[in-house]
Amino acid sequence: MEDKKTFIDPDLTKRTVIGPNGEDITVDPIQDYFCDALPKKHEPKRAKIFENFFNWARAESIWVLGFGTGCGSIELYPLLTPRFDAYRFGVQMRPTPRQANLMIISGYLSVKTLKRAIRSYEQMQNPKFVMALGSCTINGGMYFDSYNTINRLDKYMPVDVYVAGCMPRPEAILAGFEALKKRIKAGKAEGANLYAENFETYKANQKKIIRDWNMPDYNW
Amino acid sequence: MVSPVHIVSIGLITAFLLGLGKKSQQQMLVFVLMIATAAMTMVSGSWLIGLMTGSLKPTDVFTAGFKPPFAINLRMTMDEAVLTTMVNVFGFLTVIYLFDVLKKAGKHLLSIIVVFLIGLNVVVMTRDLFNLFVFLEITSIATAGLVIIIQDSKSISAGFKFLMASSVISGILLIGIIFAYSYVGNLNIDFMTNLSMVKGGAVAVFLVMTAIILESKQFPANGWALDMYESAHPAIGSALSAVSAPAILFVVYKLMPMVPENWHPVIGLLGLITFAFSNFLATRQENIRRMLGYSSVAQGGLMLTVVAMSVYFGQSFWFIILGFLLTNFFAKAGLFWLNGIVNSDDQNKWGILRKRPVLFFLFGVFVVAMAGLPPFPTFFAKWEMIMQLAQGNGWGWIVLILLGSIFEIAFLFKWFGRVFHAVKDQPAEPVIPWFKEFPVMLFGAGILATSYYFIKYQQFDNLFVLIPLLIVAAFVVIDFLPAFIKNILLIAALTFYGYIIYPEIKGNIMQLVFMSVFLVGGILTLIPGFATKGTRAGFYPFAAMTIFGLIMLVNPGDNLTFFMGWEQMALGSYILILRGKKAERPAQQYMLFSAGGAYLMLAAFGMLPHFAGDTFFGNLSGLIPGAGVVFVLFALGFMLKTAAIGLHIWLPGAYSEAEDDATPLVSGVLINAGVLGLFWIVTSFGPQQLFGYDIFQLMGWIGAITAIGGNMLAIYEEDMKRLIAYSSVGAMGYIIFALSMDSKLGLLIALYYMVLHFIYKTMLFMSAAGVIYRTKTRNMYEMGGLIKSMPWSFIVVLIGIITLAGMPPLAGFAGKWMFYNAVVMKGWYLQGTMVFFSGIVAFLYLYKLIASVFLGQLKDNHRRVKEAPFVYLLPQFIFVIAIMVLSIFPQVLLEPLATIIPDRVPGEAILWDGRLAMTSFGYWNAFAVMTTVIVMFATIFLWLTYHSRKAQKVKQFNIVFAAERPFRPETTHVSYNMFAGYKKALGWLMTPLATQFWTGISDWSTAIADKVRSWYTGNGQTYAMHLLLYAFVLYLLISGGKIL
Amino acid sequence: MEYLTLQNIGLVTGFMLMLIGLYGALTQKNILRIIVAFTIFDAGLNLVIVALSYIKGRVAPIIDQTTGVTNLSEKFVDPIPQALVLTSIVIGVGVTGVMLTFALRMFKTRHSLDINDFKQTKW
Amino acid sequence: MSIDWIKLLFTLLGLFIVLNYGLLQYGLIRRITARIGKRIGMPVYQPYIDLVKNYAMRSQITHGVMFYLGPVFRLVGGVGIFMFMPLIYGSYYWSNYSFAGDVILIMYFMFFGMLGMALGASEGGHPYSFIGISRGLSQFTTVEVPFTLAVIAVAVQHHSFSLTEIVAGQQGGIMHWNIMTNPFAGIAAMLAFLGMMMASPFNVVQAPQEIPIGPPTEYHGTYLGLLQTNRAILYVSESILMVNLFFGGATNWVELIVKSFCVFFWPVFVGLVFPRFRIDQSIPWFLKIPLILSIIGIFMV
Repeated sequence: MEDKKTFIDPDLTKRTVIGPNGEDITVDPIQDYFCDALPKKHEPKRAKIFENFFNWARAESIWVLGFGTGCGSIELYPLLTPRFDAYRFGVQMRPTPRQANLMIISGYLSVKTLKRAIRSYEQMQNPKFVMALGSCTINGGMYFDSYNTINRLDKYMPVDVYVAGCMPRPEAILAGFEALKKRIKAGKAEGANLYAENFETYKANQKKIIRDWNMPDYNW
Repeated sequence: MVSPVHIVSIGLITAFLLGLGKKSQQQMLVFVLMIATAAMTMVSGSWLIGLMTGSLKPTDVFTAGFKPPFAINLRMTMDEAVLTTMVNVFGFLTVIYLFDVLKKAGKHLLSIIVVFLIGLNVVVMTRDLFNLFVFLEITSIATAGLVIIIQDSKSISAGFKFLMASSVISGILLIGIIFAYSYVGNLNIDFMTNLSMVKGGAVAVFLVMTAIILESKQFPANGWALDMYESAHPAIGSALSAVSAPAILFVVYKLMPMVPENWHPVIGLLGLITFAFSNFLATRQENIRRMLGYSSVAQGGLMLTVVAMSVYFGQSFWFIILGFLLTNFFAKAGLFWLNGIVNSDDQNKWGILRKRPVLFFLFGVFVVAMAGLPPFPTFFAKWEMIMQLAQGNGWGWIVLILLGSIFEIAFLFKWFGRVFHAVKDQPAEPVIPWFKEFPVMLFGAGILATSYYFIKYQQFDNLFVLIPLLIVAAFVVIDFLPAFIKNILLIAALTFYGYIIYPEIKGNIMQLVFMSVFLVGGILTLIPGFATKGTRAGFYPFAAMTIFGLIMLVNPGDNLTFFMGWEQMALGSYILILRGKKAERPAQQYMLFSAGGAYLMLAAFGMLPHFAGDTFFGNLSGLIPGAGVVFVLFALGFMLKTAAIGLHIWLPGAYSEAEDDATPLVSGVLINAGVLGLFWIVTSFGPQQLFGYDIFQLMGWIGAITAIGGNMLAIYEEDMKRLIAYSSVGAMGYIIFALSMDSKLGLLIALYYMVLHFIYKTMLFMSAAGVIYRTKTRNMYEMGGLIKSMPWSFIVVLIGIITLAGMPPLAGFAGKWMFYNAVVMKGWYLQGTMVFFSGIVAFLYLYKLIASVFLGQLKDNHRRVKEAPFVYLLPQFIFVIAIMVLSIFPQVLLEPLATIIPDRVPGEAILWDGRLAMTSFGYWNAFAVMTTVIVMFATIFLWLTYHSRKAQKVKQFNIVFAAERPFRPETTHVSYNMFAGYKKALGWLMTPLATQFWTGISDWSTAIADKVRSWYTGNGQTYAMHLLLYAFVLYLLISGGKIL
Repeated sequence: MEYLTLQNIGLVTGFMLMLIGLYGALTQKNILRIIVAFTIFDAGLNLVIVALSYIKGRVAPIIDQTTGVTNLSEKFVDPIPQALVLTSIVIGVGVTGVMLTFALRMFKTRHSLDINDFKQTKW
Repeated sequence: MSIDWIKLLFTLLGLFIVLNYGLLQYGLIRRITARIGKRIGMPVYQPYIDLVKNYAMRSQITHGVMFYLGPVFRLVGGVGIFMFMPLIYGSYYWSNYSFAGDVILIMYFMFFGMLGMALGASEGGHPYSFIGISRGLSQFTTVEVPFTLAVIAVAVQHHSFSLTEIVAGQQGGIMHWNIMTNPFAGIAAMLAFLGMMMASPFNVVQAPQEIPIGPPTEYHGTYLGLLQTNRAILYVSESILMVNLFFGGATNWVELIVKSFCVFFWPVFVGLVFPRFRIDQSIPWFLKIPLILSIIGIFMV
């Protein structure tokens, strides 16, 4: 039987270009284009009072990465409307992962989307939080036996808050924010550090499901 | 002493001897001929030397023992001695040059050559009209014989056309002679001076004169001559051009005394028309020999003018005619001979000359000499001629001369540029026998020696003119040395020159400032040359020529020195630009525009004495009423160099295509020559009116539009050097604007900005050169992310653009601050805002420059690029230090600059109180601003550094992305067409009107030339008809329709 | 009738011949005819020269029995133009000869004697 | 050169006040915006929390030295504008380090921050940064033209480039304000001010939906904190500049805050009402009505 060959991305294989003086330059895309450092654990501040203050600030200023996954993303937009108005709680949408603290996985993740989600997650800076919506992220929900959908998000990235429902209504999400805030204020939302500590496990899980792993191990 | 008649007798005897020779003795016969021509040369040469030293007196030789008018007499004075020597030397060299041809040809050809030479000698020497006719006919027949050395259909038919033409001409001449005889009763020229007074005698004079003028191949009745030039062997072409034409013109000179005074200008104008039109038609020529033919005809026309106006020119006549005559003699002959060596009329085939440096050098010398650039005699002759014509208000004449000259430059330098860039790998190394090379070299030496005497005759200032020229000459000689040594030597020479010149000029701050810009700029821009390997042949002489040409501009001397420096600088920089790989067309454009500007200035120099006595234009003082036209001409000339909008189209090409490390010299340093000139005229002329308009007002608008135009064009450039070049246009607009404000502050801005622009532009160009040196590309979109590998270059560019943009706290802001004050004081708000707008527009391209090259994504093929060589960085950092000093202490520069501005200039000056600059609008303290900014910067920087001390360094693709992954740097780098939105909004401003205009002019002139030259149908009968028509029109011109 | 002197007849004929010659040289297409036209032109020219120097009642400057040896300058016409004509004729013959040579060569290269066939060099 | 330490202290105090004012103002404006949209909106103090949070980020990345320096340049530009501008008319200590040529200096100091930021963002290497910057610079060139003309008009009117003297010339009641004495220049400057504030309709530079917030795409943590600090200071400083130029300056802090708030509200109001211009629409727009108004303004002097 034919082996299941891993997909080789031509853009990420080594290639040779000719330099200005005619010399050959070999480019190894993964090595040369991407930082290969692994994530580090960042200890909280020694002084408890500072850490508490910062955690309060983090909790009250949650910047959400506007990355809609699955069908739940449709539930996010009402959050910004006058009826629900998530701004009241210090929740704002940010268009870029660099500036965001919270990633909302708003539903099922196909394998393809998972890859993107992981990238975006890794591009966020410590401290960062993940909120998962709907049953799909908990156990696969209606896609529990799909060939192409993950069942349990927790295996691939540390989740701080699950909001159950199919789909959870905006009120539920608001409640999720409150729960997250509590977690953060209590200093329990150390997802980023968790990810760094158990990096190998997470990576192994991710790689198991993502066959065409054409990206560096950690997306800085 | 040997009688001059022996020139003829030697010739005759030789002709008989040759007739006796046998076919088998051909080689010996050639040697006999050689000896005979040498003997003829010696006779005439001995007369020349004798007359020069004074050991011999001018003599008449009376044949048949009678005194004239009863017998033919030959005269030998200085004039004849010079001409016969020229003829005979030329004959001797022709025999050598044609050695291989003559060996194979029959003995008759040898006789024909002798007869040709005899004919010319007698034509020169004889004083008898009929004798003249006879020998003209003999020469004609001999010429016809010579033309068909190459026995192809072309040359034979050309010879036949020539015979037809000469039959017609000789008919006219003969009737004229016989009329003359029937009126005065003798045939001696010396006894005919009153011929035109006799009733009906004028007709005789007219006929004789017309015949000779026709014989001297004036436009447009000269198709037969052109066909002959085109088809004859190059050696024969050279004979026609170098000796035949001068001999005929000498006949004109001999006949001039009997021509009525009021005919002189008519004949003179005919010559000038020939000069202008033949050069014009030559621009359309691809065939080298025909082009040289046109050029010869044109030179003949110019000389005819000089000869016809010999009475008018008086004292200067000899200087002028010798300048033209000798240059034409040496250079034209040399070029024809080179044509014979290359053996092709295709410009591209001339590339083989590149393999022979000496020949190629001589080729360049001949071309430059023909074009009338310094230090060659034509230059001085043309200058003198125009000055003389201007004294008599001959503006139309001057226009014709200048037009002709610009066309001449157009085709000569198109040719030169083509040869310079012709494919070098010609099939095989050319085998050039010594006897072909020798005459060329001898004539090359001849023209150099002539130039030497012409320069010596001018009695130039030693320090400012002669020493520089000697240094340039020395670098020509040592051109074989390695580049490294020459670089050291040139830098040393410049330094030493600065050392000896300093005491001379230290009293004059203006000279000091410009001299230091030129000298320091020259030295610093040479330093990167150390990175070049090999000999870099041909670079250093012209770099030296450029720099010293600039230095001559600073000289407080006379107009001629200034103009000579200007032309020399143009020539030197032309070669420097031409050396670039794809520089053929840009260099040609540069040369044309430079020459155009120079000729406008030349006209202005001619007019100057009318308004201001004979002073140097920098020494004028106070208002000169009615000098508006002079001012405009000067201003246009200088603004061509500073590339004001509309006149700028040469600049981007020239600057970007020049060799990368030569660009700082030809741009950053050289452009200041224009500023110098503008500053000089603005301060010395003062406000001027043209048709009631204030010229400064106009200049202000030009400056403002230039500033916007230059900067706008820079935005859309993808080529690094073109971008910086357009930025220069913008900066020059700024300076023109500042100058035109004609206030103390305005002039100060202009000077300050001139220095500053010199510093940052040189710096930027050098930095660009360093980048290009490493990356081997000029397209900015092919670069990116170089900050990692070239951090020092990045710093330089950063400092450069902050200065350019005029952002505080760096030195550029001083200019902006003064600018606002000046604009508000002057009340030129709209123009001021336009300039201001251009300043902001500059941001766009500055950002593009630094971001596309140094920031963003590093390209794969530049991964191993290293920092620019140290020798590139060293001068850049010297400039950076200068900028830093100026930023903190602007008064170091501003205070001395303010003293340059004459008191005449109205307006407020800056007052200095320690570090405080004050005007009535406000004050400003550069030091304080700098300190504040540094403190703020340091504080915030430390704060950030503390906070981000643990930041993870990432690589180029660690940017935000999710679904769309960056594939390659190219797909992730926004650089090409960066300001697309801007283009969409304001791109209509960039309609290339100027380019269209100049292209249109070029196309039109080509088309017109093409139409006009179809006059030369190639049909011998038509040519004969032209001759008759010409005579008829000439008759109408001279007589005004009445019977003479 | 006083204009109808020998001199004037000679002059008019000479000029007529010259014009005919010129006309022929400028309009004929055959090279040989052109050459012939030029010889006519030359003949006319020479006639003009002779006619110009002719003085009524005088004879050619040849000393023989009829003229004697005294007062020659009053009996002879001016001898110089006569000499000139001789030279001129010689030169004319020379030029004609050269032209014929050229015509021969031209015929050999192109096998044509039409002047319009020899316009290789132009513009 | 002796340093007036007390004045330095006052300047720093002023900076502190302005920073707080700027943050509160931003919060307030967000709140008002929310109310217009029938929302309740974020707390007024939300900008403080955001700032603290950003400074408290644990990990950061850097793309290189210039990436580092970008926010520094930007903040220096903002603080510099503040430093070189007199705050309260008639007060020695609140006149900061202003001097008699300060309008020109301020105008050019704006470029300082902009260019630094542009360079820093470019080193991040994100294409959106490039696009945002090219848009920003393009728009900026035309915004500045009417503004500069208006400033020149004012300077000519008062025969000085000194803000202090310009303010001095406007004392004595509302009819002496430049907006009244030279309404054309004033209106032109106010229209240009819309562009300077980069609020809608001129916010295509940061267009979050199209090029995720443009230049600062890669900035986060402390860098973003610096940028936010700068925004607070810069926007207030620019409003104060407008107040000084056209609205008679201020003789005390209350007047200053009231006036600058009103001025600041102008772009907010416009931004709420009008949709966004494309870059090739905004450039001609600035070169039409505002430019013509400012030219009229300058010839009215």
